[in-house]
Amino acid sequence: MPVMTEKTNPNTKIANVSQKATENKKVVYNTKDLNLWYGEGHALKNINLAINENEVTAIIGPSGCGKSTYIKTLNRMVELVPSVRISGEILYRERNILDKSFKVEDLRTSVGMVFQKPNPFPKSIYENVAYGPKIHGIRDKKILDEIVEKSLRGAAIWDEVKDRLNQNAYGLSGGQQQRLCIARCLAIEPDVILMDEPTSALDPISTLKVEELVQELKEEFSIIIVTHNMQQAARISDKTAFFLNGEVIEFAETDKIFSTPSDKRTEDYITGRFG
Amino acid sequence: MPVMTEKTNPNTKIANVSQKATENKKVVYNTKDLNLWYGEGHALKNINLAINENEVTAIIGPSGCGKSTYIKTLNRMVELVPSVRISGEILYRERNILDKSFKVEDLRTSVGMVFQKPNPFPKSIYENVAYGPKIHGIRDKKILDEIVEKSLRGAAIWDEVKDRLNQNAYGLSGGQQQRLCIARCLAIEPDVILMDEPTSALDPISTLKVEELVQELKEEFSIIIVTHNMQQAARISDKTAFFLNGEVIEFAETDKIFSTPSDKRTEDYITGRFG
Amino acid sequence: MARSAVQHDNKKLNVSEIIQQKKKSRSVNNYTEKLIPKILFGIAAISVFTTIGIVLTLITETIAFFKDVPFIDFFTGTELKPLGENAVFGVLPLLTGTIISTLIAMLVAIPVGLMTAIFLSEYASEKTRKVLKPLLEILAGIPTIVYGFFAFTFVTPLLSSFIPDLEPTNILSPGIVMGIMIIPMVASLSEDAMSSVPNAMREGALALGATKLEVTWKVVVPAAISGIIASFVLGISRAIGETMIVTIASGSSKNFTFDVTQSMQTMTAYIVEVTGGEAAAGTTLYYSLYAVAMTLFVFTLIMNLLAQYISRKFREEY
Amino acid sequence: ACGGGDTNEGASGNGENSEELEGSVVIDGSGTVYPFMARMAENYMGEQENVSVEVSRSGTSAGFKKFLVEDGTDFNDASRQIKDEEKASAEELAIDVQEMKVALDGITIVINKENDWATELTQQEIIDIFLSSAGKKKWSDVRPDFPDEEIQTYGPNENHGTYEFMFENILEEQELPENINLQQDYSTLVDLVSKDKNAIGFFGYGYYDSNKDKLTAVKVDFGNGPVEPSLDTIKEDGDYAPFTRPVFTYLNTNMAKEKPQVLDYAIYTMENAQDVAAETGFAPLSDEDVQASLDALNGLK
Amino acid sequence: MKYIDSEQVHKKMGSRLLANSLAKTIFFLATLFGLVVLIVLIYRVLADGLSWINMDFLMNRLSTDPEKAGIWGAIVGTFWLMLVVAPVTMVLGVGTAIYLEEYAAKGRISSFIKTNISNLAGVPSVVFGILGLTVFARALDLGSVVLAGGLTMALLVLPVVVVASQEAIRAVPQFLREASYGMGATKWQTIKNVVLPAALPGILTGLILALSRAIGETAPLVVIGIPALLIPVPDGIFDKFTILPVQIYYWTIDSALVAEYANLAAATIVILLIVLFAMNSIAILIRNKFQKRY
Ligand SMILES: Nc1ncnc2c1ncn2[C@@H]1O[C@H](COP(=O)(O)OP(=O)(O)OP(=O)(O)O)[C@@H](O)[C@H]1O
Ligand SMILES: Nc1ncnc2c1ncn2[C@@H]1O[C@H](COP(=O)(O)OP(=O)(O)OP(=O)(O)O)[C@@H](O)[C@H]1O
Ligand SMILES: [Mg+2]
Ligand SMILES: [Mg+2]
Ligand SMILES: O=P([O-])([O-])[O-]
Repeated sequence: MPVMTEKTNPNTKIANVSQKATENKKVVYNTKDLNLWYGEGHALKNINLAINENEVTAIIGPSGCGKSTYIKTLNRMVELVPSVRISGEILYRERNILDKSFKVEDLRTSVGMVFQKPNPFPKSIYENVAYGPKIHGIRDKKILDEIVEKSLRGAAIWDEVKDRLNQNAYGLSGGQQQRLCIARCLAIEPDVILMDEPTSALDPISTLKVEELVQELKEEFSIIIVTHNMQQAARISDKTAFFLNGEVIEFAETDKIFSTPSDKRTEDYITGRFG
Repeated sequence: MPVMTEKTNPNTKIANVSQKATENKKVVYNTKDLNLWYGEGHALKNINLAINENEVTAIIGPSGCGKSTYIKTLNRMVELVPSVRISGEILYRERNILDKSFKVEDLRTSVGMVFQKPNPFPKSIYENVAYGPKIHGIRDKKILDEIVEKSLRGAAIWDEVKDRLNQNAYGLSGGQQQRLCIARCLAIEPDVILMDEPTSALDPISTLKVEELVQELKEEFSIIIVTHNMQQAARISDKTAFFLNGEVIEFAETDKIFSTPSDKRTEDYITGRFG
Repeated sequence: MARSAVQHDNKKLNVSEIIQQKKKSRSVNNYTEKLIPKILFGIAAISVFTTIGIVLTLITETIAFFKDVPFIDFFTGTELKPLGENAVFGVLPLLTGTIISTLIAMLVAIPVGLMTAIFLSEYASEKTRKVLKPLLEILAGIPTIVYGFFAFTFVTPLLSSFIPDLEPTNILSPGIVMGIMIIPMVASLSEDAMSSVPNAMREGALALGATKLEVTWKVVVPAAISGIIASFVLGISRAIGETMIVTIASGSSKNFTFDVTQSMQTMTAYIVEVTGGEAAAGTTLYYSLYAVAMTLFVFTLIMNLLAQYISRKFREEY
Repeated sequence: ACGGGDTNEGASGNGENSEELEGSVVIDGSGTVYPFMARMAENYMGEQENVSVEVSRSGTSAGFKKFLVEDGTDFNDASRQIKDEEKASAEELAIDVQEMKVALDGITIVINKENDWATELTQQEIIDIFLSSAGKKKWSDVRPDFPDEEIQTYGPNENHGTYEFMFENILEEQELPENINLQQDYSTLVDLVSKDKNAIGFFGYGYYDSNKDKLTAVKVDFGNGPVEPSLDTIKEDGDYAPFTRPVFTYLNTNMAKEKPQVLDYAIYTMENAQDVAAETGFAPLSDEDVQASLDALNGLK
Repeated sequence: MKYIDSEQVHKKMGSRLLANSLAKTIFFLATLFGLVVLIVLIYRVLADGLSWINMDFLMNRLSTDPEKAGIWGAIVGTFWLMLVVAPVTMVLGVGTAIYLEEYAAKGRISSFIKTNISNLAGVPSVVFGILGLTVFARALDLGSVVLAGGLTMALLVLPVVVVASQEAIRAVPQFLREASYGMGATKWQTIKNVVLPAALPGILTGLILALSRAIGETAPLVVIGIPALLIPVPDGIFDKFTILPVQIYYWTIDSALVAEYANLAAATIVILLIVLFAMNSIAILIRNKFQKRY
């Protein structure tokens, strides 16, 4: 059982420590009785989850269980699919984001997102990072310069790109592109960062870099990360939610999930019996 | 080992009986030192195989081992790929079909082929079956009617379609379409029938029907069948060739291949250790 | 819960706060967001208005025309003398001119276009196709006026050396040249239809011992027939609407005849002649322009709808 | 309908010949007069670089329809005199029209180069050929020794003054043959006649003059032996007189008052008419005729 | 009982194969036919026109004298025409495409607009000429000036730009839109800043093709009433004008009067074909350069 051996990973240790230090953190996202349908397909069933500030929350589960759907619901990106219907509540900082009066653009300004496949714009590196601030009305070149540098540093890619900020982002490697996307997301200083399998398209070394980055970022941001890689969840997350067929089977401290899961299905999954 | 339990299948028994009854049959196809390249890729390596008349010869092997390539070489269909190069000899009824002077159209009139995906023409059922005879010069409506009926009966589909011969073939189910394709092939009264995974696109019941049909057809025709389904090979074939990476690893009576294979790789494959 | 942002940097910079401020001062944004789709819808509607505009202008003036000239006389009249004191407006000379030129064009374009399509889709190697297709596209991109020049200064003299009775302006030469112009269109649409016939179908026929010709003629062409016919219909529509070639090379004789060596006028050429010569508003002559244009429009519209119908209705289900 | 274009506001006042003018002059009308007027315009634009003179040729009658509308053309070339109806509609629109005779033209009867039988015809034979009621369908109907082949008649269509001159003055308003081939463009006519052995057509002398290599002009016997049309014979009292006609351009004087360049061009035209006429296949006017027009024009200043 | 006599089949095979190779030859010749015509056409035009092309021919004004005549007016007219057609079709075409691809619900309205556009593409150009004559030249009283001609041409080539833009916009991967929405961008911001820049090469290609169609069309302008016989060089979009194809038209029909006009027409064709060829090459270059970027 590979998961057990991973438990000795130093990163995980750190995670555990910080976990304890912040036992009564504020709740940033509170999902209540969330149901979601794609047309007739019931993709999320009665989801109840309370996600804490300044933690890394991992979402795991077999393919098609609704992980991406859930995380996309948190910034209402899921609504780009025309057939979607949603019921229930998602409270973000106490306000129901599913409310009609809630502006998605405001929500998405506070909640950044990193996607499975790195998706930089076909523009220069600089323009990629400056995109968010610009659309939000920041035009001052000096401020933009500062933001770009700060964000790229924040995403631990500054040193690699500082000499070619004006080159096209598609010249970067996959791992660099993904960190650029993280920088792009940091540039508007979000409150929460959603990540949907951010490392699944990356090589092991790039993966490691991104994982380290996530660890750092959580000092400042709340992070919700979907992963199909259980070791990754174990390494970097504070809490883990296990999804199956659109339901949350178990949600608890990562430690607990991976050592003493309370549900038989969770155990089956993390020991590799299915999925 | 599922194969063992299959050995008690009654069909297989029959196969074995007929096998013994025809020990010194004529050779219909004799392949000698056949090599084939797709561009730079060496797809068939030194193939030597002698295939008997009025038997079912199965060709098995993992994906990409060259089964389809080999069977398509037997009616020179492989030449539709522009980059193909071939060396060696394939004697069909003593004549080398790879000889430039050998007309492929003649060859293909004597050697029918049934494909993996049913591929009826978008014409009526009747026209599908009558196509072959018509292009070969039979115009007489009465004779055509007879051929169509005989071929459809031969393909065990007559009763299902006799009342709608003028309907489009695409109204038939997948299994019926495949038997229609067999009927189409029977209509030109071939000597040999090549089948490339003829049941892989079909449901179990249709598969059973086609398998029974193959058993019947071998009374009259020589059949070479590619299958990735080892039980199928065991059930219906007299001889089996095992291909691996473009080479023939073993060729022997089906009984022997599945009970006491002489090559370690054959054993590994049929016991499901790879492929 | 404003978080102090600075971590790697000791400069004070709080982006999220700036953004919040900007947001408040930019209610305009919202407004644009609502306005844009409406503007775009308006723009998209212009294409519809264009159609409506065409139909309306044609209909109103056509109605005025039929007040002067009875409907029946127009469509059954074999005499067309639009000028002078006793003007007579029978559209049949123009209709025969149009139909005959279209027939000649399609007699060239259909066989040659179809054979070209068959060659490209069934016989040509990948390399040959890559060379030939762009060349055919060049043929398709040549302005019609150039074909008109070609018909008038080259094809007509060439033909009259075989056909001594050929008039200097005649319907045969522009008909042929129009056909040549339409070849690439028929060829490329038919080739698309044939290329979308799955290879499995071809293999099925080849495996029965069919020659390539038999595969093409008895399997591929029938399977792609709706796309092929749609390409013919579009070609016909194109030929009916073609103007400059016939204007230049077919002259303006308004005789009701079926003799292809003679000059004939098509509907399109009539429109050019009447607008080019004299187009003083309010006269019957002026209205006849619209009646003819309306007839032309209806013809091509029917052809276009027919082509759409054929390729939609009989879409091959393999 | 689209005359005026960009007129300069006429602020420059009365135009002296030497003065730098600008703006446009729009001319339409007779195809017969077109070569004359086009040459004139080119010459004029060589001197007055900022004036653009635009010359079209939709035919005398068609041209009048564009001339006699509000904001119509400045000049209308004509190969016949203005008709009473046209005068009436000018009055209705309060357009003052100034007639300017610019040259003399002879209606020329042309045949194919290969036609070696009809090179000389009497006036009456020509009239009969173009008269429906005379029923001359074959050449042999004209003279028995002519070939037994159908006559193909050609001419400009009803938009043209030449057609009307033929119809009204030569045929005395009797019907032309049923199957006569009437064309809008003189170029087409020249081409058709030059390629049809049995053709006979009519148009202004200028179009014959510039296509002598393709066409033969019929010598017409008006009673005193065959006369070949030429710049010498085409005169009001010349040998070709019965088929001779004056050609005009009509000036909208309202435009001339409004736009100095229009008046200036009118004067220029008259001053150079005799030279340009000779160059473009017209018989020149007498000096008196020129002076009469010039006087009228100078009166408009 | 055997129905298929393989001896018989074998015997007949020879003639069937002969038929096949014969057919192949015929099909090949048919394909060549179009190309041979192309070669003859280009050869003819070059033979008639090439020797007439020189600086004077390009820079001179129109004249009735073939020795003096030049196409400067037509070149400038073509330029002014493009200057009207390009922005108008660009705005209308791209706007329509954005509406159809990004905003319109996939329902009746959008499919109605789409059907309408494909029908519009099949309307004969001469009918557009009538529309232009009636609406722009007469009802709006513009006269036969560049603006009227340009607007007519813009409507005529609109379907080309709409279809090309639709394809270009559709080809912009969804993940780019998601990335932008994920930053809190609004729909229009996303379209303006992400979708359009990414679709621009495709849109430009369509625009160039549309323009080359517009400057090759003759009938609509003749119908609108370009006199083009002797016409000054236009100074702006409110001037009367002529363009290369119209000039070719008049010179061709007048070639019966003055034989050299046929050479002038041929020379003008050479220039027109060079312009079109250059434009199409640019379009292909753009397409190839930006083909695969993500
Ligand atoms: N756009 C869509 N339209 C319809 N059904 C969808 C759509 N997207 C996802 N689904 C369905 O919703 C369910 C959940 O999908 P989701 O993408 O959330 O799974 P996932 O857990 O992210 O899987 P994976 O690990 O493969 O990414 C699946 O059954 C899927 O088929
Ligand atoms: N058209 C082709 N061009 C190039 N290589 C080919 C082509 N078809 C097959 N190959 C290669 O030849 C080898 C044998 O392919 P083949 O299709 O004969 O395998 P197979 O045994 O039929 O496999 P499967 O069970 O998947 O059908 C493979 O490596 C394949 O990639
Ligand atoms: Mg997912
Ligand atoms: Mg295979
Ligand atoms: O063109 P016309 O001179 O005959 O009017």
